[in-house]
Amino acid sequence: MHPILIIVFAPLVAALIAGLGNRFIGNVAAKSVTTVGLFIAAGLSWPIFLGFLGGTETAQVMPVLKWVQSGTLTFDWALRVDTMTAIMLVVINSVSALVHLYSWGYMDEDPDQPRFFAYLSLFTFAMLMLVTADNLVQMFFGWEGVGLASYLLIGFWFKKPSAGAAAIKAFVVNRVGDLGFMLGIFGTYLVFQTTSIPAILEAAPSMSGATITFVGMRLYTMDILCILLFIGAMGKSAQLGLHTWLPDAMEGPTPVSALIHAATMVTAGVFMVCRLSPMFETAPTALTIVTIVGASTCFFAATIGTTQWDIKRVIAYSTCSQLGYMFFAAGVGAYGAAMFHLFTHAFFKALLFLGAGSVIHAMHHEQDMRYYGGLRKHIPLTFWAMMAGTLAITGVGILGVFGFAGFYSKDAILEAAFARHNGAGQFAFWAGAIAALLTSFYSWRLMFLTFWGKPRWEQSEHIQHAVHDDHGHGHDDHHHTHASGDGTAGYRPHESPLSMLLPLGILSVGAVMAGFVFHTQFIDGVAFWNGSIFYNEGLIHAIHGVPLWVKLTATAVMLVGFAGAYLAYIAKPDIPTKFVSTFSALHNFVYRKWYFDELYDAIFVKPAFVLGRAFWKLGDIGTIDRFGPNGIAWMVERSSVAAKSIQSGYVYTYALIMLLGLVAAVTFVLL
Amino acid sequence: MEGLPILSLMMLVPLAGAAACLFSGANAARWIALGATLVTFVLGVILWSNYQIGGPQWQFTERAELFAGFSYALGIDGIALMLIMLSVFLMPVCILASWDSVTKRVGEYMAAFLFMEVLMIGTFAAQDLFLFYVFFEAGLIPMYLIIGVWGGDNRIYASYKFFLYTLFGSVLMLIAMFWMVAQAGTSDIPTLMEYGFPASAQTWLWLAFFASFAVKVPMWPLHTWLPDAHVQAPTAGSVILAGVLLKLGGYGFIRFSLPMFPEASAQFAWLVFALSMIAVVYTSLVALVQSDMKKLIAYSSVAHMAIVTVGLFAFNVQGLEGAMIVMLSHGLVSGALFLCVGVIYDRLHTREITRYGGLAINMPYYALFFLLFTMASIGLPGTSGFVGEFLSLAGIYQTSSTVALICTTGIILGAAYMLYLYRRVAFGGQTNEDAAAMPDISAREWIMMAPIAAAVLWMGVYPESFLAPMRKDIAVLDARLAAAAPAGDARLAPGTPRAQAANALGHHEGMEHESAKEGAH
Amino acid sequence: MDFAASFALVLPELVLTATGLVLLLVAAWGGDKTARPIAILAASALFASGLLLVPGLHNGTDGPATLAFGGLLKIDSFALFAKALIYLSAIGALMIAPAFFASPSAGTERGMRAEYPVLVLFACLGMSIMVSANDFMSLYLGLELNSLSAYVLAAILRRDTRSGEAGLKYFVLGALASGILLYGISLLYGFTGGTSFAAVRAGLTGEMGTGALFGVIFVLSGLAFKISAVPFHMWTPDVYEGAPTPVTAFFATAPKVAAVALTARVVFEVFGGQVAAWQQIVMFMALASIVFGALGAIGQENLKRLLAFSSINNVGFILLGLAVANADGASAMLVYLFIYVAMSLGCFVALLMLRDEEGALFETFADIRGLSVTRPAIAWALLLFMFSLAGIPPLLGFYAKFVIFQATIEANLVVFGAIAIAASVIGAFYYIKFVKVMFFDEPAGVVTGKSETGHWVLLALTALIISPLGYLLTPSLTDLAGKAAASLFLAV
Amino acid sequence: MIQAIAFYFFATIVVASAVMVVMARNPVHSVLWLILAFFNAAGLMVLLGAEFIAMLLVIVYVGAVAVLFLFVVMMLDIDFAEMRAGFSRNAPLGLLIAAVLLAELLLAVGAYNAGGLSLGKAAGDAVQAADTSNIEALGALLYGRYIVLFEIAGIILLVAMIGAIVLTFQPPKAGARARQDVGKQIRRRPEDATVMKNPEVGQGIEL
Amino acid sequence: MIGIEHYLTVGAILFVLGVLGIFLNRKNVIVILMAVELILLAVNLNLVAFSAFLNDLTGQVFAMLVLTVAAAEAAIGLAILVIYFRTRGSIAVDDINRMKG
Repeated sequence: MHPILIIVFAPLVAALIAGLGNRFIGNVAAKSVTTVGLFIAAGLSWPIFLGFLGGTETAQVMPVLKWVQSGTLTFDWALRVDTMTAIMLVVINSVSALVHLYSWGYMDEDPDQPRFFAYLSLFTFAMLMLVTADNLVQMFFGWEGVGLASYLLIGFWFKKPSAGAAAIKAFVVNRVGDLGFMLGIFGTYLVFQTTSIPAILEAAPSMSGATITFVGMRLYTMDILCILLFIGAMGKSAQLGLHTWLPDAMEGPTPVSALIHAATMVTAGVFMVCRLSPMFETAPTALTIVTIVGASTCFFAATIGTTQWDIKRVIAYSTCSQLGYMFFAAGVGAYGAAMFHLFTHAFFKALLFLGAGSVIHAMHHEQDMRYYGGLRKHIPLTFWAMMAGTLAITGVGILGVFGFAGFYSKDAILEAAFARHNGAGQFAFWAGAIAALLTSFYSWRLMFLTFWGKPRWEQSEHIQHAVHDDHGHGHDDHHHTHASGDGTAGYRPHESPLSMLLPLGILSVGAVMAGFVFHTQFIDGVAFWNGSIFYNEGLIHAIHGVPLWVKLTATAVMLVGFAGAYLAYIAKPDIPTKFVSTFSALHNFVYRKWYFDELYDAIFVKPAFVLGRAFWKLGDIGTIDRFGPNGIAWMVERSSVAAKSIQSGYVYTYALIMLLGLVAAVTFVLL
Repeated sequence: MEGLPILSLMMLVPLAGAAACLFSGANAARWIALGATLVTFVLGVILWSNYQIGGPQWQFTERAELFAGFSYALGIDGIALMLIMLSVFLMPVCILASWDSVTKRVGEYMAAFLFMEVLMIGTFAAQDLFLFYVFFEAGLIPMYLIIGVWGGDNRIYASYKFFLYTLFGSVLMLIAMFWMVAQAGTSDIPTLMEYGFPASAQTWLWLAFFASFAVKVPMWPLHTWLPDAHVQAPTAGSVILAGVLLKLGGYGFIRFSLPMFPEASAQFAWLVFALSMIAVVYTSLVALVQSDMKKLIAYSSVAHMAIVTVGLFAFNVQGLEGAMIVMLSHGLVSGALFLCVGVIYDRLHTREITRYGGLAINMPYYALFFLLFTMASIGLPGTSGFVGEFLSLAGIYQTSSTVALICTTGIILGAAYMLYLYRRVAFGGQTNEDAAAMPDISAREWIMMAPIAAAVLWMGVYPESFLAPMRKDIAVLDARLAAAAPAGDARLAPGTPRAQAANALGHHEGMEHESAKEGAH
Repeated sequence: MDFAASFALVLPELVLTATGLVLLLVAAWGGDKTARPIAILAASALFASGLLLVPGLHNGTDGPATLAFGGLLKIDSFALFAKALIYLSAIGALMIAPAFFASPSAGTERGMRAEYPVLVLFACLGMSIMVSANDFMSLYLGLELNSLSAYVLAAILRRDTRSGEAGLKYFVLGALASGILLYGISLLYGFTGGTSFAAVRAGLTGEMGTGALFGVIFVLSGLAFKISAVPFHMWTPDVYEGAPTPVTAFFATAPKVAAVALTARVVFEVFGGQVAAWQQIVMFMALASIVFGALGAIGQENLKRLLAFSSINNVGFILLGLAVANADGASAMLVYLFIYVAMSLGCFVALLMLRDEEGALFETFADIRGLSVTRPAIAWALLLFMFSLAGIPPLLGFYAKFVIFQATIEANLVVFGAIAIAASVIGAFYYIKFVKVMFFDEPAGVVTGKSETGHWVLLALTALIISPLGYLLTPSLTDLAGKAAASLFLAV
Repeated sequence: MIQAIAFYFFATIVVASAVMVVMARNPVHSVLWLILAFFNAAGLMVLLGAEFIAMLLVIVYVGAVAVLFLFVVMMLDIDFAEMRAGFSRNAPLGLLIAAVLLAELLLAVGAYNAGGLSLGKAAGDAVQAADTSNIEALGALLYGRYIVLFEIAGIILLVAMIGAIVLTFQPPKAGARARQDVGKQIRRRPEDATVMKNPEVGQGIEL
Repeated sequence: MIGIEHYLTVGAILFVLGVLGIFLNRKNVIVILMAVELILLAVNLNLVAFSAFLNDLTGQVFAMLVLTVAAAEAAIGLAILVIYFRTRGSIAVDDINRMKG
């Protein structure tokens, strides 16, 4: 039995045991079985990855079960293992296993833990199905499966109305993307008569000049197919336009954010584009769109990240922004770089989220950074983990010596964009560069607000609540006295338990080392990729040949960003306030997330309800029923009344009617 | 199996059960009904297991000439087999669903359901045009009674609307049937399926059949009876209505309209498409704003059945098979959703969504089942809903990408209204004390739900079990339609590979740089 | 003229006449207390006459051998079929009469008049003559014999204003109708030179003069009155409502059969060569009857009145078979008639079983509310009748409509068939109202009385006939109707 | 010529009296007009050579039917003064339709084209032989070929008789005339003897 | 010789008058009965006229039968009228509408 079977199905089995067993097996058993399952999966994943790294593993497909055969449209359950998959396996399983472990501590007080762990494992299973897919439909299965798990986990604390709303939003917005994905699959099947990914990729080049009609438009076949598929990717990877669900998804427990909304699920779109890279390579327009969307997202999300107060939201927008990087990397043809950034991002972003979770845990579920401050000394281990993550995401490193994870991947992406030497590439380069600046700014802003400065905890209701709960038994009237002047309100943050710190530590290692260790393989490893992505040697050469200033740009803007953050949040803390009051319109625009939610609410959500009500009240009841069945019934009843009024009861009327009939008949035959 | 008239037997058992129920006390009637439906189900399983996949097109045929114009001819192909299985599968569930909730006139109630089962099996198994009509139409009687006697407050209006609407639809079909029989000289359905009616006649024959099936399916704008009927019907009535009766329309299309009038079907495909597209968007939006759970699910049925109709008129294998799977899936899923509503209705006696909330807290297993069926309803891969929807839409995409685009929006809107429903019922805080005090599902309810859940997953993961029996029949139908099938709008035109394919640019640039770099060095 | 052969042919009529005369004497001497035995004897006589029809029915008879009294009467399969139906209906009407007249609903003079069965017998005699008429003179006399009996029967509750009004209206309009009919006959006589069907038919060949055409129309109109086809139906609701219920049951069945049969004979045998002249008119009457019958029935509270409109509606379908103008149509029409008789009789029997403790009868919707709870057997029987009348399969009423529409479509009258069948849905509206009232509404609980065994037997029998089991009858029914229709078209 | 004068004389009176039958306010007058109409119709029939029918008309109608009418009119004892001759609401429509019907009928019977009407051809087996009288020829037919019709007509008359008796004959109320109660007769006072009743139209009175 | 058209015309006029008598009258049922007699008279006139001009006695036989039936009808009609008057106290046509609709 190939280990891949265990890797994929262990989480499923664990999820089923924990989920269905729920009330019967108890918390510990449920948590254990899922965590053990995941660690087994992770343990089995690394050898495969290393095998590919060492060139000892070869790509293969494990058939599992027939799925659908309808005419020429067939697709089966099968597990594909190649370099791409192997990378994803380690990312998914490692992060997932660590998140499982982390959740022991983080979710310790939750009454509903088996459900949580079951969902986590279920998610992992779906994600694994996605990455091991040999055909587009199975990929779609995983795609939707992770969507379901995401929905469930975002809505895990379903008692909160906001959690329920966020869960629906995530699902529905993803479905918009799925619409594109599905149409893309349909189109692909129509064109290639198959959904098997290798077969499609093989046939794709021959179709690059073909045209097709789509919704009345005559388009290049490959362009439209890739665009449709990319719409799917946009939804899942929260790209500009379909990104609105991601920040709201922070309603879920923090480990979920780390696993799903940072490390794995949201990168599925990138994975898909890379997996289908030979196909995308035949579609220049589609690639241009990918580049522009990715670059725009990258910039856009970064701007928002600079203004948010919720620690998780900052990281969420950061994720969104980083995904933008990956997309425009793919868009310019640097799929290896995209995958590399995906890989490194998984570590440092998971780290950041888990770190943030640790902070939140310490701060009694307070998430607003305005009520943090000075935590460096209280939770030092968390601080250092967060620091590792921040260094990684901002791309700290010295060219040619050592860099944290983000340094290698982000640099490669920016260079690739520059090297592409076309309009979209240039746009992406500059957008990416500015985004890098902003990334540095908001990341350090987060760090400074959280760990430096003075505690500002006393305004926080959560803290008040915690303090009140701890000390306030019996003397309710005392809760104002906690304003002890030092801003702590008398609260003592405590470092997280070992189960949470251990994952932080491991991920820190990843955040620090992943770039350094793997960058040659990912960026330059033709043999490593072994045909699992489109490998553009020319572009790689071009990357290495970009001017030095390009190579230094990332580092430079990182420093500028850091300096800005330092200035605004350590040196002169009144700058932000001034800035906000001076440019209130701009700030509001950014702070309110470019008004996307309001816009969508106004053009989609509200009209949907208004239209629905209109269709129902005016359409169904007011028109169809009124003039249809009820109208006919009314007419029949009126006619019946009329018919009965003729039946007057008087003999002479009856005689007259008879005569009328007679005369009518006579006249009829005469004419 | 040779010689055993199993189809007749399957009809005889519930019929005998119905007669027995009429004259039994409440409790005895329940057990008799359960027994009869279970025996029928077992017979159904025997039927399925003895069905030769890839064997003769019509199997288990029985034939007895009755008299002029009528013959008692039964026989099934894979399509009918699947729908019969759906019927006999749902029936015991319906009986269980009514176990406690129906307390008045139990014997008559059970008899009505068993009679309904006879008619459903008969409809799907009939091989004679008029026999089909008899079974098809006779279903009105028990359903009218079920809605009217055991229904909700506004049951009179709903039952009238149901009865007259569907009756009006089907009488025109009868006229067309007469004409066909007069023309073809036989009322044998298999023969008629191969008979070539003149194209000019096909037009109005098709329209006459359409009048009947479009009401039954129901297609927009003939759908308004459905929400009323569903809301007023007792739980099991809704289950059977959504689960099987709506399928009669789809079955009608696939058994009559398409094979008998292929040219007219192609000619009117645009009509079906237009109505279906409207239905998908329109009824989904209407479902979104409902405050009555059953009404919401009823409207969702309209939207789902629109996927069936587009699939059927896609004129290709995927569309047809997809439509069939959607029908089977929708039969299970919407039935199960109505059961879900019934479960909490039995406890709180209201269908108002706002009276519930936070049920996931006190009824976790209920919430789990409800979630599963919700997800199946919105076509989550791995559940039955996906396979059918995917195939239908894949089929229609080959005919028209526009239609596919608009119908695929159904997956967004479907997710929106179903999850919105789920959120309001199962999520949120426990705002209503009485709702919060409801116990989780009982053993009886487990027995109702679990088999459906299993079937939903089975169909989602391994639909081959359901596709295989139909494959040959669909292929035959597809071959029959091939000549008439409208050309797809894709018009894929091969071309020479484009000069600047994306990577060529890269190469070009790369090479340039390469040389530049070398030069620079 | 071979009187022996002729008398042999009219033996059933002779039996009826003789019995009628004898029973009249019994009635005259015995008074009303002999009414019940007289009714039984009358029913037996009808039954015996019916038995006399069996050989002919079974073997089928047509051709010159069926002519009696020099061609004044024609006792062919068609006549036999109609007669059998008439006698059966009449037996039914006699069976349900005594209980009604004994009930408080019969008014101040309780008890059946001894002359009632005698009048029914003579009415049946008249109908026998009608259906076997082969000459306009015998037609007219048969019609009048039936009508005059019917007028008296309608008004027989002489202390009851509704009964009197029914009689009066029936009489006045009936007289007008027979005047129109006669006038038409006189024109036909003048313009064709004879009164026998054969002579008139011969005179109608070729281009028809205006006078003859008028004759055709007038005769048709006069006959349409008898079968209460729109627009000559106006009397029907009032008479059905006002007449005593057993009489209404009688009117709805036997005379309807006779009138339809007579009309069919005239239309096919006499006007058969001039189909174009009347087909459209008959078609119009058919459609109008279906529509107006249905419309009139909607909103009625009185069940008898509703059934009157229902009968108009049904006549429309029967006329549809007539308008098809071929043997298939005629056969379908006869099948419909048979089933219609069973349904009508069943309905009226059920109505007569709606009694309170004293035996007083109910006849409005308000009284049968929730009947399915209080009297489930009656309610279920009525349910069967109503769905059958609405033409819902698998009840036999569906088969009736089935054959009619089959004939219509096969004759390529698709549009008319479609209109008619669409209009039939309107009819379903009030039929299912019965079911709604009996099954869905809260019980009114007024129907508490017990019914006689005779009623139960009749109810069970008619219910059985129209139940799906009734389809077992259809082969022989189709066979008989086919033979009857064939004999009708033999003359062509 | 005389024939023509006679025809127009009879015809005019028939039509005129028929109009009066319908129009007369008093039903008694109507009956009398009807009698007149029948007499003149009989005259027309005589002109046509159907003496026996003419006789029957006078005897049966004038002698029996019309008298029956008169008898009933008198018996019902209605205050005809109260009964203004009124026409129904639909009179104009009715008149119009009647006019149309008349016009069409006249067209049918060829009134516009005297002499041009083509009648059917009789079979010639019921011809009044030259040497027989009308009554004799009719008798032969009636008691020969049409004997069965004659019998049926008899039954019709019987039914009419039964009907009339069944409907109108009121058997003596049991005990009403059983015995003369002299004492009761003597005790009777004038004020008990008569009861004043003033029935509303539309309301029956208990006699 | 007076042409048959003349007789037929008289018959037609009598027929129409009879019909008019039925539905113009709203006060008295007896007049309606008389109008019916007028119609039958018209028929008889037609029959006799045709009989004479066709030289066929069947018409006259028919006329006799019609006469017989007319007498019977009158008897029944008047009988019904009488019982109606007994219960209702009126024979005005306008009052005969207990049943309608």
